[in-house]
Order: sequence, then C-alpha cells, then structure tokens
Amino acid sequence: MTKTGIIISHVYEIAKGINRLIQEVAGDVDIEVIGGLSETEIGTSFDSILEAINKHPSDNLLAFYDLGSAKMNLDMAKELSDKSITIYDVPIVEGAYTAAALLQAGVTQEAIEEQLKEIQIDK
Amino acid sequence: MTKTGIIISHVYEIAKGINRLIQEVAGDVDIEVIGGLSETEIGTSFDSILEAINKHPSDNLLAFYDLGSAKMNLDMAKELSDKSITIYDVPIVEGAYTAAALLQAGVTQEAIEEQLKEIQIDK
Amino acid sequence: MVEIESLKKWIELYGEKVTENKEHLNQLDSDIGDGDHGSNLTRGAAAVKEKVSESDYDNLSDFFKDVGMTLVSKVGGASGPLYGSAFISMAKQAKESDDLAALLEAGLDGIQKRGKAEAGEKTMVDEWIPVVAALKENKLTDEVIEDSLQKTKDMKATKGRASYLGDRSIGHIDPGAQSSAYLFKSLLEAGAVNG
Amino acid sequence: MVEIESLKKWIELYGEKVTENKEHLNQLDSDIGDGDHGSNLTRGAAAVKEKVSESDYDNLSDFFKDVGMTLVSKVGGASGPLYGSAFISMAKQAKESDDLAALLEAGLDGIQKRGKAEAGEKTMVDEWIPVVAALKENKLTDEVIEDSLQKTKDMKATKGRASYLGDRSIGHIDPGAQSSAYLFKSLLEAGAVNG
Ligand SMILES: Nc1ncnc2c1ncn2[C@@H]1O[C@H](COP(=O)(O)OP(=O)(O)O)[C@@H](O)[C@H]1O
Ligand SMILES: Nc1ncnc2c1ncn2[C@@H]1O[C@H](COP(=O)(O)OP(=O)(O)O)[C@@H](O)[C@H]1O
Ligand SMILES: [Mg+2]
Ligand SMILES: [Mg+2]
Ligand SMILES: [Mg+2]
Ligand SMILES: [Mg+2]
Repeated sequence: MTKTGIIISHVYEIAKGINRLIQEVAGDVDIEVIGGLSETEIGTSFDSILEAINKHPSDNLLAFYDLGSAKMNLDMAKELSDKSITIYDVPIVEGAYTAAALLQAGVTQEAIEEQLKEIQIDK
Repeated sequence: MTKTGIIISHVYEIAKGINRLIQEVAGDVDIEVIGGLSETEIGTSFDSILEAINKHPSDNLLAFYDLGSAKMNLDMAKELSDKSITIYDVPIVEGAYTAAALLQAGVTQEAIEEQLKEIQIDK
Repeated sequence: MVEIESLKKWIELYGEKVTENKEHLNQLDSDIGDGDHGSNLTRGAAAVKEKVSESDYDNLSDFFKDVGMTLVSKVGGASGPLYGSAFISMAKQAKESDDLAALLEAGLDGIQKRGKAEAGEKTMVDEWIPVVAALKENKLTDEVIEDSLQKTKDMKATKGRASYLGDRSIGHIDPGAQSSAYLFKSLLEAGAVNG
Repeated sequence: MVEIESLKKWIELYGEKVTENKEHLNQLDSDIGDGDHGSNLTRGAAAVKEKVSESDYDNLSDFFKDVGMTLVSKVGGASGPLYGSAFISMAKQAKESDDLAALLEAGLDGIQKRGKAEAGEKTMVDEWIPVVAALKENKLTDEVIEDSLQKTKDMKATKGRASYLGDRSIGHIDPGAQSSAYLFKSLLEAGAVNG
C-alpha cells in the first residue's frame, strides 16, 4: 500500500507540529498537513482540503482531524474527490502518530484500523 | 477554583497551537504550554516542566501530555512540586480543549473529570 | 409551486439579516462556542450576493447549487458545510419538484446527512425539523419559527462545539438555530410561502 | 556490602559503554522508536561524568542522588525519568543498606513505579528483573545479562513508544533493555559484585 496520510487541524501550528512529531518515527511516510484558514487564522477550509487531496501524490489517503467541523469539511471534500479517503475518529495527535508509525513499519491498512479502534473517541 | 492548566507536548508547535485553539473558547483560562526541548528540538524536559509548574500563578493545575515519556517527566515534576497537579490520560488536543472550554464555563473540577473520563485513552 | 424570483429575494433577505445580526450571532456563539457564527455567515452572505449577481438563473437548481457551493467555500466552520449541504441537497431536489416543503425537507436531509444530528441535540436541526413539518401542513408562521428557537435553550448540546460543554450548554439559545430562524423568517418575508 | 569506589567505577564504565555504542542504541531505537536512545544516554553520561567529578562523595546515597537527578535533567525521553528514578530510588535505599542486590532491587522498584511496566512488556524492566533475581542468589553472570536481553526480541511491546507498533514491535531487541545490559555488564567489570 502507499504510505500516505493527511492531517487537518483548525490551527496551523498543530498540523505542522504533528508532522514534525511523525517525521521522527516515519520518515518515509508521505504526509500532507493542512492547518487553519491561514498561518494565523483558526479554522478549516473546504477549498484547501480539496486542493490538498487532489494534489497529493497518493490515491489512498488516511485522514485525521481535530474538531467535528473539520470532519464535515473533510467529508464534503471526500465526496467530491475520486480518491479513496478513510477518515478516522481518533485523537488527532495520538491517532496520526500511531498510524504513521505503523505505515512506516509496512503494516496493512486493516492492521492499522485494528489498532486505531482502541483509541476511537466521539468527537 | 482557579482557571488554569498546563499542556506538555514533545513538539513546540503542537503546544503553541493547542494554546491558540483554546484561547478562542477560553480566553480567561490561564494556560501554560511547554513544547519540545526547544523551538526546534523534539522532546520533553523535566527541568522546563518543573520550572513552568513553579512559576505558574496557580497552585492547582490540570495537566495534559502527548506521549508517555512526557507523562513520566510530568510525574517526576509533580512529585517535586508543592502544587496540586492532576494529570489526565486523554487526547492532548481534544482533552485540553474540552477542559479549557469547561473551565471557561466555570465548571467544577469534578464535572470536568466526569467529562474527560469519556475520552480517556491508554497512552 | 414556488417562483425563482421569490427565492432569490429569500436569500437576499437572509443575507441582510445575518449581516445585521452578526454581533448577536457571535455573542450566542461565544456563550457556547468560539464566537464566530455571525462573522462566518456574514462572510458567506457577501460572497453569495456577489456570486448570484453574476448570473441570470433560469432554473432553481443552478441557483441553489451556486448558493450552496459558495457557502461551503466561504463560511467555513461547522455551519459552512451544513448550510452548504442544505442548499446542494435542495438543488438536487429542485430538479424533481418545485414544492417548497419538499425542497426544504431535502435541505434538512442534507444537513442531517452531513452533521448526523437528530432532534434534541441543540443544533440548527432543531429549528429545521418543526419548520419543515409546519410547511408541509401549510402552517408556517413566525410563531413556529420563534417557538422552536426558544426550545433550543433548554437542550443539552450533544453535537458541535457546544457539546464539549456538556450540561453547561443548557440555558443558551443555539447560534445555528438562531441563524436558521433568520433564514425562515426571510422566507416568510420574501412571500415565498403560499399560506 | 559494596564499596563506593567500585560503584563510581561502575557508572564510569557504563558511561563509556553507552557512548561507544551510541549508534547501536540509536539503531535499535529507530527500528521500534524514534532513534534517539543512544544519543539521549550519551548526553546523560557526559553530564553525569562532569557532575560527579565535582564532588568527593563520602556516602553512596549522595552519589546515587546526583547521578539520578543528572540523568533526569539531561537524558530526556522515557529513559531519563526511568534511569533517573532507578538511581534516586537507590539513593534512598543506600541510607538503609549497602547490599548490592537490595540496592538494585530498589532501582527496579523505582523504574516500575515510574513506568508501570511489568515483566514481558518489552522494556528495560525485562533486563532488570532477571538481573536482580540473579544478584540476590549471587549468580549474576554475563550469560544472565545476555539471555534476558535476547528474550526481549520475541516480546510484543505494550509500554513506551514501541507499543504504538503493536505486533510489529516483535522481532527487535528493546533499546532500553540493551542499555540496561551495558549497565549490568559494567557492574561485573567494575568488580562491584562479590561472586
Ligand atoms: N453536527 C451538527 N449538526 C447540525 N448542526 C450543527 C452540527 N455541529 C454544529 N452545528 C451547528 O453549527 C453552529 C455553529 O456554527 P459555527 O459557529 O459557524 O461553526 P464552528 O462551531 O465550527 O465555529 C451550531 O450552533 C449548530 O447549530
Ligand atoms: N513505561 C516504561 N517502563 C519501562 N521502560 C520503558 C517505558 N517506556 C519506555 N521504556 C524504555 O525506554 C526505552 C526508550 O528510551 P528513549 O529512546 O530514551 O526514550 P523515548 O522513547 O522517549 O525516545 C525503551 O526501549 C524502553 O526500554
Ligand atoms: Mg463558531
Ligand atoms: Mg469556528
Ligand atoms: Mg527513543
Ligand atoms: Mg525520544
């Protein structure tokens, strides 16, 4: 499988920071992060999510988000894109870290999902 | 109760970003964030955690962390400090956001803990 | 059967109302959220106004689709995808029927598909459900709109940002229900409802 | 009964070993963690060397306490608080007894209080437990040290960063068990164990 994921936060720094945390343990995983409406403005934007999905080199994406409204924007972008996107309802930092570490280890998506199930939360 | 909390991440940007996310909904909550060994180096440092705890204006702190080793450093700092510190095993972004929103609303610590229990995870 | 002109009027009035009441919506949202609902919708309303002024719509579906996509792109937050989904869903329905109740029922459907909220979760859905029910029976009045809005006050939020507050969300009107109330008042004022 | 001189020698040798094997420890850690275990400990060893060279310790407790606090401050990561807790716990025990097995048992206790790991979770604890048991029976050998290290290979990590890998952590030696193996080999080499 393609080693790849997408991380969407309301805040620019959170998205960038998660990417740095992940790079430490998963240098080969191709992560795209989107944070905030801009570097200073908090929010999530459907337009930039869709753009990031479309320009991402992979067709199979694992997606992580922080708050519910980010998920709704992500859902809409998913519907309008041809790519296969799986959205996980897990803590954004801990969930993305877990998935990236497993992707780096070459684990299947099913095995990743098995593990993510343990930290599923309502959000 | 004093409206206050402390957030510890391995990465500078994650800690700063969570603070910005929280400020939006909890402007009156006095949050201290510690991220990384420095602005560029990933890790957590016992020395800076202890320093942040000691210099924080409040004696009653709610603490959030990302990975297990941050918790161990936090635990040690807690033991060496006179302050009352409660460490929550919850997602760092979602947990800190929840607690801050509730602190802003003037909720008791018990009520906050009730709510945080729902998103407790092993980490 | 509903005329496209009255529906354009509807959207125009709605844009005016959220813009005039921007601070009120922000205030409601700052009580149980992040305080941006009025600003979000005002930004969206301005973009919609510009967008629809560019075209001369001869069918309802195209009009609703432009409104919906503009809201999704410009409003942001939770309400962007939610209102956006409502109008996109109405655009689809408009290809099959021009019955106002059926259109708005499709809109409600779009919101619920997107946000998964049911009645009683203290969201805009609690404004839409009674309004759609009233429309079906040709009984939509200002009172229906206002009553359902007030009822959100005693609800505990279990969806959206306000749900993080748990019991503390009780006692406040839901901002999205308030903006939806403006939407439906505008519908009455636009004369789109044949009473 | 153990002499303070041989324990100083112990810590000196340990510092040399982790420094010489920095890359090996980093490699083990990059297989199932973030690849910094060797760098963390090398930084700690340098700081400990500097710290203990400043004082002329006449009691074990002060010596261990300085080692422990320096490790906590300088190593960082998970292993900083863990090794730190081991030495701080040994410092407390040293006030009551100078029996080596009792001291190291207190060290293990400190690690487990801090990290909550039990036997079989693929951590440094899996190196400490058999070594402490052997010491109690006066049977600590290089073989005991090496055997327990190799046994971590087949374990599945359920504590620490490696636990994020689940089953994928199997098949690799635990880096903290490796550095602990260096610690205990140094103990033998320092002649601190009366066989
Ligand atoms: N899942 C949902 N389903 C229906 N409506 C929702 C949902 N989540 C939020 N809302 C509505 O959105 C409103 C908040 O919108 P807004 O402030 O623009 O977004 P945000 O919360 O992202 O800042 C809420 O008052 C509520 O009516
Ligand atoms: N909870 C724990 N209990 C005991 N040992 C642990 C625990 N967590 C981690 N370790 C040990 O720490 C080692 C990793 O240390 P290090 O790489 O320095 O820290 P980090 O994982 O923070 O980068 C692991 O190989 C393991 O032996
Ligand atoms: Mg809002
Ligand atoms: Mg918002
Ligand atoms: Mg490491
Ligand atoms: Mg590390």
